Amino acid sequence: MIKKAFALLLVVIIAIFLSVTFAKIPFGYPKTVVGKYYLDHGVKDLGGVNIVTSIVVLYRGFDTLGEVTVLFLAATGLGMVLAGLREKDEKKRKKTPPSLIMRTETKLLFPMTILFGAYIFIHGHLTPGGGFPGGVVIASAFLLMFLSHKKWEAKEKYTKITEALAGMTYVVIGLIGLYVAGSFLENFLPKGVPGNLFSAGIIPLIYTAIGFKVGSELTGLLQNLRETTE
Amino acid sequence: MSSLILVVSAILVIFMIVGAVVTIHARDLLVAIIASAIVDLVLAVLFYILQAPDVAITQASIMGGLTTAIFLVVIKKTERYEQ
Amino acid sequence: MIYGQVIFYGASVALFAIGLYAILVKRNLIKILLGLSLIEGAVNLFLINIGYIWGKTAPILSNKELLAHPSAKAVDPVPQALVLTAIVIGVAVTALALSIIMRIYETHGTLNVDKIKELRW
Amino acid sequence: MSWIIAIAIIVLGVVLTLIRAMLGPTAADRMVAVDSMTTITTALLVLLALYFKRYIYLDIALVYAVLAFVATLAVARYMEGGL
Repeated sequence: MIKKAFALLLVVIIAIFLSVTFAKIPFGYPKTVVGKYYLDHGVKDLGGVNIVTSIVVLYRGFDTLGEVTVLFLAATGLGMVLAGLREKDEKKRKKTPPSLIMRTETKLLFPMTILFGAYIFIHGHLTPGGGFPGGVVIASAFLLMFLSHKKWEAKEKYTKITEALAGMTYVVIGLIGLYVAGSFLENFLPKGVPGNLFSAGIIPLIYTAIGFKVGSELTGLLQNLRETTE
Repeated sequence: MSSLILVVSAILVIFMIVGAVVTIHARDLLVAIIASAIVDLVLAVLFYILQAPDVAITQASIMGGLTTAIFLVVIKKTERYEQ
Repeated sequence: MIYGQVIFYGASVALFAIGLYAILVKRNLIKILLGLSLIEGAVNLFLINIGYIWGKTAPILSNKELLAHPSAKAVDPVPQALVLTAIVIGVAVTALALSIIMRIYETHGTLNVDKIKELRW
Repeated sequence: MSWIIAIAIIVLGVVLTLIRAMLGPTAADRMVAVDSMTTITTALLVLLALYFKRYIYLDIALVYAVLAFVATLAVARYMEGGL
Protein backbone atom coordinates (compact mmCIF):
# COMPACT_ATOMS: atom_id res chain seq x y z
CA MET A 1 0.00 0.00 0.00
CA ILE A 2 2.76 2.45 0.92
CA LYS A 3 4.57 1.39 -2.25
CA LYS A 4 1.50 2.29 -4.30
CA ALA A 5 1.25 5.70 -2.61
CA PHE A 6 4.87 6.49 -3.36
CA ALA A 7 4.44 5.40 -6.99
CA LEU A 8 1.38 7.64 -7.31
CA LEU A 9 3.32 10.55 -5.79
CA LEU A 10 6.18 10.02 -8.25
CA VAL A 11 3.77 9.87 -11.20
CA VAL A 12 2.04 13.08 -10.10
CA ILE A 13 5.37 14.91 -9.71
CA ILE A 14 6.54 13.80 -13.15
CA ALA A 15 3.21 14.82 -14.70
CA ILE A 16 3.47 18.30 -13.11
CA PHE A 17 7.04 18.73 -14.39
CA LEU A 18 5.99 17.67 -17.88
CA SER A 19 3.01 20.05 -17.83
CA VAL A 20 5.19 22.98 -16.76
CA THR A 21 7.65 22.18 -19.53
CA PHE A 22 4.97 21.77 -22.19
CA ALA A 23 3.31 25.06 -21.19
CA LYS A 24 6.43 26.81 -22.46
CA ILE A 25 6.12 25.21 -25.93
CA PRO A 26 3.58 27.14 -28.03
CA PHE A 27 1.01 24.89 -29.75
CA GLY A 28 0.27 25.54 -33.38
CA TYR A 29 3.10 27.84 -34.44
CA PRO A 30 5.94 27.02 -36.82
CA LYS A 31 9.05 25.81 -35.01
CA THR A 32 11.56 24.29 -37.41
CA VAL A 33 13.25 25.92 -40.40
CA VAL A 34 14.20 22.63 -42.05
CA GLY A 35 10.55 21.67 -42.50
CA LYS A 36 9.91 24.94 -44.35
CA TYR A 37 12.88 24.21 -46.61
CA TYR A 38 11.60 20.70 -47.40
CA LEU A 39 8.13 22.04 -48.21
CA ASP A 40 9.43 24.77 -50.51
CA HIS A 41 12.04 22.75 -52.36
CA GLY A 42 10.68 19.19 -52.13
CA VAL A 43 8.66 19.11 -55.34
CA LYS A 44 11.32 20.95 -57.33
CA ASP A 45 14.16 18.74 -56.07
CA LEU A 46 12.60 15.30 -56.17
CA GLY A 47 9.23 15.47 -57.98
CA GLY A 48 7.23 13.70 -55.27
CA VAL A 49 3.95 15.33 -54.22
CA ASN A 50 3.83 13.75 -50.74
CA ILE A 51 6.56 15.57 -48.81
CA VAL A 52 6.56 13.08 -45.91
CA THR A 53 7.39 10.30 -48.36
CA SER A 54 10.17 12.39 -49.90
CA ILE A 55 11.70 12.92 -46.45
CA VAL A 56 11.41 9.27 -45.43
CA VAL A 57 12.79 7.82 -48.66
CA LEU A 58 15.27 10.34 -50.05
CA TYR A 59 16.18 13.20 -47.71
CA ARG A 60 16.54 10.79 -44.77
CA GLY A 61 16.96 7.57 -46.77
CA PHE A 62 19.95 6.31 -44.82
CA ASP A 63 17.96 6.61 -41.59
CA THR A 64 15.16 4.50 -43.07
CA LEU A 65 17.68 1.83 -44.10
CA GLY A 66 18.79 1.64 -40.47
CA GLU A 67 15.21 1.37 -39.25
CA VAL A 68 14.44 -1.46 -41.67
CA THR A 69 17.52 -3.21 -40.25
CA VAL A 70 16.14 -2.80 -36.71
CA LEU A 71 12.87 -4.38 -37.87
CA PHE A 72 14.81 -7.31 -39.37
CA LEU A 73 16.75 -7.77 -36.12
CA ALA A 74 13.55 -7.82 -34.05
CA ALA A 75 11.89 -10.42 -36.31
CA THR A 76 15.01 -12.63 -36.34
CA GLY A 77 15.40 -12.32 -32.58
CA LEU A 78 11.81 -13.45 -32.09
CA GLY A 79 12.49 -16.54 -34.22
CA MET A 80 15.59 -17.30 -32.18
CA VAL A 81 13.90 -16.84 -28.79
CA LEU A 82 10.94 -19.03 -29.74
CA ALA A 83 13.00 -21.78 -31.42
CA GLY A 84 13.36 -23.99 -28.35
CA LEU A 85 9.79 -23.45 -27.20
CA ARG A 86 8.37 -25.18 -30.25
CA GLU A 87 10.12 -28.52 -29.78
CA LYS A 88 9.12 -29.08 -26.16
CA ASP A 89 5.44 -28.47 -26.84
CA GLU A 90 4.63 -31.89 -28.26
CA LYS A 91 1.19 -32.57 -26.80
CA LYS A 92 -1.58 -31.69 -29.25
CA ARG A 93 -4.44 -29.57 -27.99
CA LYS A 94 -7.88 -30.06 -29.41
CA LYS A 95 -8.76 -26.99 -31.43
CA THR A 96 -12.17 -25.91 -32.63
CA PRO A 97 -12.18 -25.93 -36.44
CA PRO A 98 -13.12 -22.65 -38.16
CA SER A 99 -16.65 -22.39 -39.50
CA LEU A 100 -17.60 -22.59 -43.18
CA ILE A 101 -18.62 -18.92 -43.42
CA MET A 102 -15.26 -17.78 -42.13
CA ARG A 103 -13.28 -20.04 -44.46
CA THR A 104 -15.20 -18.96 -47.57
CA GLU A 105 -15.10 -15.28 -46.69
CA THR A 106 -11.39 -15.12 -45.95
CA LYS A 107 -10.57 -17.08 -49.09
CA LEU A 108 -12.39 -14.40 -51.09
CA LEU A 109 -10.93 -11.49 -49.12
CA PHE A 110 -7.27 -12.61 -49.15
CA PRO A 111 -6.35 -11.54 -52.74
CA MET A 112 -8.31 -8.30 -52.37
CA THR A 113 -6.45 -7.34 -49.22
CA ILE A 114 -3.08 -8.10 -50.84
CA LEU A 115 -4.10 -5.90 -53.79
CA PHE A 116 -5.08 -3.12 -51.39
CA GLY A 117 -1.68 -3.30 -49.70
CA ALA A 118 0.03 -3.09 -53.10
CA TYR A 119 -2.12 -0.05 -53.93
CA ILE A 120 -1.02 1.64 -50.71
CA PHE A 121 2.69 1.24 -51.31
CA ILE A 122 2.68 1.92 -55.05
CA HIS A 123 0.81 5.21 -54.57
CA GLY A 124 3.03 6.23 -51.63
CA HIS A 125 4.23 9.40 -53.36
CA LEU A 126 0.71 10.62 -54.29
CA THR A 127 -1.60 9.73 -51.39
CA PRO A 128 -1.13 9.00 -47.69
CA GLY A 129 0.50 5.66 -47.16
CA GLY A 130 3.71 4.07 -48.30
CA GLY A 131 5.84 1.04 -47.71
CA PHE A 132 5.33 0.67 -43.97
CA PRO A 133 1.48 0.66 -43.88
CA GLY A 134 1.35 -1.31 -47.14
CA GLY A 135 3.52 -4.04 -45.66
CA VAL A 136 1.38 -4.13 -42.54
CA VAL A 137 -1.79 -4.52 -44.65
CA ILE A 138 -0.21 -7.47 -46.52
CA ALA A 139 0.79 -9.08 -43.21
CA SER A 140 -2.81 -8.61 -41.99
CA ALA A 141 -4.04 -10.51 -45.07
CA PHE A 142 -1.79 -13.41 -44.09
CA LEU A 143 -3.03 -13.14 -40.50
CA LEU A 144 -6.59 -13.54 -41.81
CA MET A 145 -5.60 -16.81 -43.50
CA PHE A 146 -3.73 -18.03 -40.41
CA LEU A 147 -6.81 -17.45 -38.30
CA SER A 148 -9.22 -19.27 -40.56
CA HIS A 149 -7.30 -22.17 -42.14
CA LYS A 150 -5.68 -24.80 -39.98
CA LYS A 151 -3.30 -26.33 -42.48
CA TRP A 152 -2.43 -23.21 -44.47
CA GLU A 153 1.02 -21.80 -43.78
CA ALA A 154 3.56 -19.34 -45.15
CA LYS A 155 6.71 -21.38 -45.70
CA GLU A 156 9.72 -19.89 -43.98
CA LYS A 157 11.82 -20.47 -47.12
CA TYR A 158 9.68 -18.12 -49.21
CA THR A 159 9.34 -15.35 -46.64
CA LYS A 160 13.11 -15.35 -46.08
CA ILE A 161 13.84 -15.24 -49.83
CA THR A 162 11.36 -12.39 -50.45
CA GLU A 163 12.73 -10.40 -47.56
CA ALA A 164 16.36 -10.88 -48.61
CA LEU A 165 15.60 -9.91 -52.22
CA ALA A 166 13.72 -6.78 -51.13
CA GLY A 167 16.55 -5.70 -48.82
CA MET A 168 19.12 -6.29 -51.56
CA THR A 169 17.04 -4.23 -54.01
CA TYR A 170 17.08 -1.32 -51.59
CA VAL A 171 20.87 -1.41 -51.21
CA VAL A 172 21.49 -1.98 -54.94
CA ILE A 173 19.35 1.05 -55.88
CA GLY A 174 21.39 3.08 -53.40
CA LEU A 175 24.67 1.82 -54.93
CA ILE A 176 23.48 2.65 -58.47
CA GLY A 177 22.79 6.17 -57.19
CA LEU A 178 26.35 6.25 -55.81
CA TYR A 179 27.76 5.22 -59.20
CA VAL A 180 25.56 7.40 -61.46
CA ALA A 181 24.71 10.52 -59.44
CA GLY A 182 27.57 10.69 -56.97
CA SER A 183 26.13 9.83 -53.56
CA PHE A 184 24.41 6.89 -51.86
CA LEU A 185 20.60 6.78 -52.44
CA GLU A 186 20.73 9.74 -54.83
CA ASN A 187 17.95 10.03 -57.41
CA PHE A 188 19.08 8.94 -60.89
CA LEU A 189 15.78 8.57 -62.76
CA PRO A 190 13.82 11.41 -64.47
CA LYS A 191 11.48 13.28 -62.11
CA GLY A 192 8.45 13.44 -64.38
CA VAL A 193 5.36 15.58 -63.91
CA PRO A 194 4.44 15.99 -60.21
CA GLY A 195 1.15 14.20 -59.55
CA ASN A 196 1.52 11.42 -62.12
CA LEU A 197 1.94 7.79 -61.11
CA PHE A 198 5.24 7.48 -63.00
CA SER A 199 7.04 10.38 -61.40
CA ALA A 200 9.33 11.16 -58.47
CA GLY A 201 12.30 9.11 -59.71
CA ILE A 202 13.29 6.23 -57.44
CA ILE A 203 10.70 6.86 -54.67
CA PRO A 204 8.14 4.27 -55.92
CA LEU A 205 10.86 1.66 -56.48
CA ILE A 206 12.28 2.03 -52.97
CA TYR A 207 8.83 2.09 -51.37
CA THR A 208 7.91 -1.11 -53.22
CA ALA A 209 11.05 -2.76 -51.84
CA ILE A 210 10.23 -1.54 -48.31
CA GLY A 211 6.65 -2.79 -48.65
CA PHE A 212 7.76 -6.29 -49.62
CA LYS A 213 10.38 -6.32 -46.86
CA VAL A 214 8.02 -5.19 -44.07
CA GLY A 215 5.25 -7.51 -45.29
CA SER A 216 7.43 -10.62 -45.45
CA GLU A 217 9.12 -9.85 -42.12
CA LEU A 218 5.85 -9.42 -40.26
CA THR A 219 4.42 -12.52 -41.97
CA GLY A 220 7.41 -14.56 -40.82
CA LEU A 221 6.95 -13.18 -37.31
CA LEU A 222 3.27 -14.18 -37.29
CA GLN A 223 4.15 -17.63 -38.68
CA ASN A 224 6.68 -18.13 -35.85
CA LEU A 225 4.10 -17.12 -33.25
CA ARG A 226 1.50 -19.40 -34.80
CA GLU A 227 3.72 -22.47 -34.68
CA THR A 228 4.02 -22.10 -30.90
CA THR A 229 0.27 -22.54 -30.38
CA GLU A 230 0.03 -25.85 -32.21
CA MET B 1 -8.90 24.10 -36.68
CA SER B 2 -12.29 25.44 -35.73
CA SER B 3 -13.90 25.24 -32.30
CA LEU B 4 -16.16 22.37 -33.49
CA ILE B 5 -13.10 20.22 -34.15
CA LEU B 6 -11.62 21.27 -30.80
CA VAL B 7 -14.76 20.11 -28.97
CA VAL B 8 -14.75 16.79 -30.86
CA SER B 9 -11.09 16.21 -30.06
CA ALA B 10 -11.67 17.03 -26.37
CA ILE B 11 -14.40 14.36 -26.23
CA LEU B 12 -12.11 11.88 -28.01
CA VAL B 13 -9.29 12.61 -25.55
CA ILE B 14 -11.64 11.83 -22.66
CA PHE B 15 -12.50 8.50 -24.34
CA MET B 16 -8.83 7.73 -24.74
CA ILE B 17 -8.08 8.39 -21.06
CA VAL B 18 -11.03 6.22 -19.99
CA GLY B 19 -9.73 3.43 -22.23
CA ALA B 20 -6.23 3.75 -20.78
CA VAL B 21 -7.56 3.58 -17.20
CA VAL B 22 -9.53 0.42 -18.03
CA THR B 23 -6.42 -1.06 -19.67
CA ILE B 24 -4.50 -0.59 -16.44
CA HIS B 25 -7.26 -1.51 -14.01
CA ALA B 26 -8.81 -4.67 -15.49
CA ARG B 27 -7.94 -8.02 -13.87
CA ASP B 28 -8.94 -9.92 -17.00
CA LEU B 29 -6.10 -9.48 -19.49
CA LEU B 30 -8.47 -10.03 -22.45
CA VAL B 31 -10.44 -6.95 -21.36
CA ALA B 32 -7.19 -5.01 -21.02
CA ILE B 33 -6.20 -5.89 -24.58
CA ILE B 34 -9.60 -4.84 -25.95
CA ALA B 35 -9.37 -1.53 -24.07
CA SER B 36 -5.90 -0.88 -25.47
CA ALA B 37 -7.43 -1.38 -28.93
CA ILE B 38 -9.79 1.52 -28.08
CA VAL B 39 -6.78 3.67 -27.13
CA ASP B 40 -5.07 2.90 -30.44
CA LEU B 41 -8.24 3.69 -32.40
CA VAL B 42 -8.73 7.10 -30.77
CA LEU B 43 -5.01 7.84 -31.21
CA ALA B 44 -5.39 7.26 -34.95
CA VAL B 45 -8.33 9.69 -35.12
CA LEU B 46 -6.29 12.30 -33.20
CA PHE B 47 -3.41 11.96 -35.68
CA TYR B 48 -5.98 12.47 -38.45
CA ILE B 49 -7.33 15.64 -36.82
CA LEU B 50 -3.78 16.96 -36.38
CA GLN B 51 -3.33 16.74 -40.18
CA ALA B 52 -0.94 13.79 -40.20
CA PRO B 53 -2.68 11.31 -42.54
CA ASP B 54 0.47 9.25 -43.15
CA VAL B 55 0.85 8.54 -39.45
CA ALA B 56 -2.88 7.92 -39.07
CA ILE B 57 -2.91 5.31 -41.84
CA THR B 58 0.05 3.50 -40.25
CA GLN B 59 -1.55 3.53 -36.79
CA ALA B 60 -4.88 2.33 -38.21
CA SER B 61 -3.34 -0.58 -40.09
CA ILE B 62 -1.31 -1.62 -37.02
CA MET B 63 -4.40 -1.34 -34.83
CA GLY B 64 -6.50 -3.49 -37.13
CA GLY B 65 -5.43 -6.87 -35.95
CA LEU B 66 -1.67 -7.21 -35.62
CA THR B 67 -1.10 -6.06 -32.02
CA THR B 68 -4.33 -7.66 -30.82
CA ALA B 69 -3.45 -10.99 -32.43
CA ILE B 70 0.10 -11.00 -31.02
CA PHE B 71 -1.12 -10.29 -27.48
CA LEU B 72 -3.87 -12.92 -27.83
CA VAL B 73 -1.36 -15.61 -28.79
CA VAL B 74 0.63 -14.80 -25.67
CA ILE B 75 -2.32 -14.91 -23.27
CA LYS B 76 -3.39 -18.18 -24.90
CA LYS B 77 0.06 -19.57 -24.24
CA THR B 78 0.40 -18.25 -20.66
CA GLU B 79 -2.55 -17.29 -18.46
CA ARG B 80 -5.60 -15.09 -18.88
CA TYR B 81 -6.19 -13.72 -15.39
CA GLU B 82 -3.84 -11.55 -13.41
CA GLN B 83 -3.41 -12.72 -9.81
CA MET C 1 -6.25 29.38 -28.53
CA ILE C 2 -4.98 28.10 -25.20
CA TYR C 3 -7.57 25.30 -25.43
CA GLY C 4 -5.65 23.41 -28.12
CA GLN C 5 -2.54 23.43 -25.97
CA VAL C 6 -4.47 22.13 -22.94
CA ILE C 7 -6.29 19.41 -24.88
CA PHE C 8 -3.49 17.94 -26.97
CA TYR C 9 -0.52 18.35 -24.64
CA GLY C 10 -2.77 17.30 -21.76
CA ALA C 11 -3.68 14.12 -23.63
CA SER C 12 -0.07 13.13 -24.09
CA VAL C 13 0.83 13.97 -20.46
CA ALA C 14 -2.14 11.95 -19.13
CA LEU C 15 -1.32 8.94 -21.31
CA PHE C 16 2.32 9.09 -20.22
CA ALA C 17 1.35 9.27 -16.53
CA ILE C 18 -1.05 6.31 -16.77
CA GLY C 19 1.55 4.18 -18.55
CA LEU C 20 4.23 5.09 -15.99
CA TYR C 21 1.88 4.18 -13.14
CA ALA C 22 1.31 0.75 -14.72
CA ILE C 23 5.04 0.13 -15.03
CA LEU C 24 5.70 1.12 -11.40
CA VAL C 25 2.80 -0.58 -9.64
CA LYS C 26 1.63 -3.60 -11.63
CA ARG C 27 3.23 -6.97 -11.03
CA ASN C 28 2.07 -8.78 -14.15
CA LEU C 29 4.55 -8.77 -17.04
CA ILE C 30 1.90 -8.40 -19.77
CA LYS C 31 0.38 -5.46 -17.87
CA ILE C 32 3.80 -3.80 -17.72
CA LEU C 33 4.18 -4.24 -21.48
CA LEU C 34 0.73 -2.70 -22.07
CA GLY C 35 1.84 0.30 -19.99
CA LEU C 36 4.97 0.58 -22.11
CA SER C 37 2.92 0.66 -25.31
CA LEU C 38 0.74 3.43 -23.79
CA ILE C 39 3.90 5.49 -23.18
CA GLU C 40 4.94 4.87 -26.78
CA GLY C 41 1.61 6.25 -27.98
CA ALA C 42 2.02 9.30 -25.75
CA VAL C 43 5.43 10.10 -27.19
CA ASN C 44 4.17 9.71 -30.77
CA LEU C 45 1.23 12.03 -30.03
CA PHE C 46 3.57 14.63 -28.52
CA LEU C 47 5.83 14.62 -31.59
CA ILE C 48 2.85 15.10 -33.91
CA ASN C 49 1.58 17.93 -31.65
CA ILE C 50 4.88 19.78 -32.10
CA GLY C 51 4.51 19.70 -35.88
CA TYR C 52 0.95 21.04 -36.03
CA ILE C 53 0.33 24.62 -37.19
CA TRP C 54 -3.05 26.39 -36.84
CA GLY C 55 -5.23 26.38 -39.92
CA LYS C 56 -2.83 24.49 -42.17
CA THR C 57 -3.33 21.23 -43.96
CA ALA C 58 -1.39 18.03 -44.56
CA PRO C 59 1.94 18.16 -46.46
CA ILE C 60 0.52 16.34 -49.50
CA LEU C 61 0.51 18.93 -52.26
CA SER C 62 -2.20 17.43 -54.41
CA ASN C 63 -3.74 20.57 -55.96
CA LYS C 64 -2.59 23.73 -57.73
CA GLU C 65 -2.89 26.28 -54.92
CA LEU C 66 -1.00 24.04 -52.51
CA LEU C 67 1.76 23.57 -55.08
CA ALA C 68 2.05 27.32 -55.54
CA HIS C 69 2.66 28.23 -51.86
CA PRO C 70 3.54 25.03 -49.98
CA SER C 71 5.08 26.45 -46.82
CA ALA C 72 2.19 28.88 -46.26
CA LYS C 73 -0.45 26.15 -46.47
CA ALA C 74 1.01 22.93 -45.03
CA VAL C 75 2.10 21.73 -41.57
CA ASP C 76 5.63 20.70 -40.62
CA PRO C 77 6.44 17.33 -42.28
CA VAL C 78 9.57 16.41 -40.30
CA PRO C 79 7.92 15.03 -37.09
CA GLN C 80 5.47 13.02 -39.20
CA ALA C 81 8.36 11.36 -41.04
CA LEU C 82 9.97 10.50 -37.69
CA VAL C 83 6.82 8.96 -36.18
CA LEU C 84 5.86 6.98 -39.31
CA THR C 85 8.71 4.49 -38.96
CA ALA C 86 8.67 4.47 -35.15
CA ILE C 87 5.17 2.94 -35.02
CA VAL C 88 6.04 -0.13 -37.11
CA ILE C 89 9.33 -0.63 -35.23
CA GLY C 90 7.36 -0.40 -31.96
CA VAL C 91 5.13 -3.32 -32.92
CA ALA C 92 8.10 -5.53 -33.85
CA VAL C 93 9.85 -4.70 -30.58
CA THR C 94 6.65 -5.44 -28.62
CA ALA C 95 6.46 -8.85 -30.33
CA LEU C 96 10.07 -9.58 -29.34
CA ALA C 97 9.34 -8.64 -25.72
CA LEU C 98 6.26 -10.88 -25.74
CA SER C 99 8.31 -13.84 -26.98
CA ILE C 100 10.73 -13.28 -24.09
CA ILE C 101 7.71 -13.25 -21.73
CA MET C 102 6.63 -16.63 -23.16
CA ARG C 103 10.06 -18.09 -22.40
CA ILE C 104 9.93 -16.68 -18.85
CA TYR C 105 6.55 -18.34 -18.31
CA GLU C 106 7.94 -21.61 -19.61
CA THR C 107 10.83 -21.70 -17.14
CA HIS C 108 9.16 -20.15 -14.06
CA GLY C 109 5.48 -21.02 -14.47
CA THR C 110 4.29 -17.56 -13.48
CA LEU C 111 4.02 -14.02 -14.84
CA ASN C 112 4.23 -12.32 -11.45
CA VAL C 113 7.41 -10.27 -11.12
CA ASP C 114 7.62 -10.84 -7.35
CA LYS C 115 7.69 -14.62 -7.70
CA ILE C 116 10.45 -14.73 -10.31
CA LYS C 117 13.54 -15.06 -8.17
CA GLU C 118 16.13 -14.06 -10.75
CA LEU C 119 14.49 -10.67 -11.28
CA ARG C 120 14.62 -9.73 -7.59
CA TRP C 121 17.34 -7.36 -6.43
CA MET D 1 -25.21 24.19 -38.21
CA SER D 2 -25.60 21.03 -40.28
CA TRP D 3 -22.00 20.13 -39.47
CA ILE D 4 -22.74 20.36 -35.75
CA ILE D 5 -25.83 18.14 -36.05
CA ALA D 6 -24.04 15.50 -38.15
CA ILE D 7 -20.96 15.33 -35.94
CA ALA D 8 -23.05 15.38 -32.75
CA ILE D 9 -25.06 12.36 -33.89
CA ILE D 10 -21.89 10.39 -34.66
CA VAL D 11 -20.25 11.36 -31.36
CA LEU D 12 -23.40 10.30 -29.52
CA GLY D 13 -23.13 6.88 -31.17
CA VAL D 14 -19.50 6.59 -30.08
CA VAL D 15 -20.47 7.54 -26.51
CA LEU D 16 -23.15 4.83 -26.35
CA THR D 17 -20.81 2.12 -27.62
CA LEU D 18 -18.11 3.31 -25.22
CA ILE D 19 -20.51 2.94 -22.28
CA ARG D 20 -21.20 -0.65 -23.29
CA ALA D 21 -17.49 -1.30 -23.75
CA MET D 22 -16.77 -0.03 -20.22
CA LEU D 23 -19.68 -1.70 -18.41
CA GLY D 24 -20.11 -4.91 -20.40
CA PRO D 25 -20.12 -7.85 -18.01
CA THR D 26 -18.40 -10.30 -20.37
CA ALA D 27 -15.51 -9.82 -22.75
CA ALA D 28 -17.76 -10.70 -25.72
CA ASP D 29 -20.00 -7.69 -24.99
CA ARG D 30 -16.98 -5.42 -24.94
CA MET D 31 -15.63 -6.77 -28.22
CA VAL D 32 -18.97 -6.27 -30.00
CA ALA D 33 -19.07 -2.71 -28.64
CA VAL D 34 -15.54 -1.98 -29.89
CA ASP D 35 -16.40 -3.42 -33.31
CA SER D 36 -19.43 -1.17 -33.74
CA MET D 37 -17.40 1.75 -32.39
CA THR D 38 -14.86 1.19 -35.19
CA THR D 39 -17.66 1.22 -37.76
CA ILE D 40 -19.06 4.49 -36.42
CA THR D 41 -15.58 6.01 -36.32
CA THR D 42 -15.19 5.21 -40.02
CA ALA D 43 -18.22 7.42 -40.67
CA LEU D 44 -16.61 10.16 -38.55
CA LEU D 45 -13.44 9.94 -40.64
CA VAL D 46 -15.39 10.28 -43.91
CA LEU D 47 -17.26 13.29 -42.54
CA LEU D 48 -14.04 14.95 -41.38
CA ALA D 49 -12.46 14.41 -44.82
CA LEU D 50 -15.39 16.38 -46.25
CA TYR D 51 -14.96 19.04 -43.54
CA PHE D 52 -11.25 19.54 -44.18
CA LYS D 53 -11.89 19.50 -47.98
CA ARG D 54 -9.05 17.00 -48.58
CA TYR D 55 -10.44 14.04 -50.48
CA ILE D 56 -7.22 12.01 -50.34
CA TYR D 57 -7.96 11.52 -46.63
CA LEU D 58 -10.59 8.97 -47.64
CA ASP D 59 -7.84 6.33 -47.93
CA ILE D 60 -7.64 6.19 -44.14
CA ALA D 61 -11.35 5.45 -43.83
CA LEU D 62 -10.83 2.69 -46.40
CA VAL D 63 -8.05 1.15 -44.30
CA TYR D 64 -10.35 1.23 -41.26
CA ALA D 65 -13.16 -0.42 -43.20
CA VAL D 66 -10.95 -3.16 -44.64
CA LEU D 67 -8.86 -4.04 -41.60
CA ALA D 68 -10.83 -3.26 -38.47
CA PHE D 69 -12.67 -6.57 -38.37
CA VAL D 70 -9.48 -8.64 -38.18
CA ALA D 71 -9.15 -7.87 -34.47
CA THR D 72 -12.77 -8.94 -33.89
CA LEU D 73 -12.12 -12.17 -35.76
CA ALA D 74 -9.01 -12.88 -33.68
CA VAL D 75 -10.86 -12.34 -30.39
CA ALA D 76 -13.75 -14.53 -31.58
CA ARG D 77 -11.37 -17.34 -32.50
CA TYR D 78 -9.70 -17.02 -29.10
CA MET D 79 -13.06 -17.29 -27.32
CA GLU D 80 -14.17 -20.41 -29.17
CA GLY D 81 -10.82 -22.01 -28.41
CA GLY D 82 -9.42 -22.17 -31.91
CA LEU D 83 -6.39 -19.90 -31.78
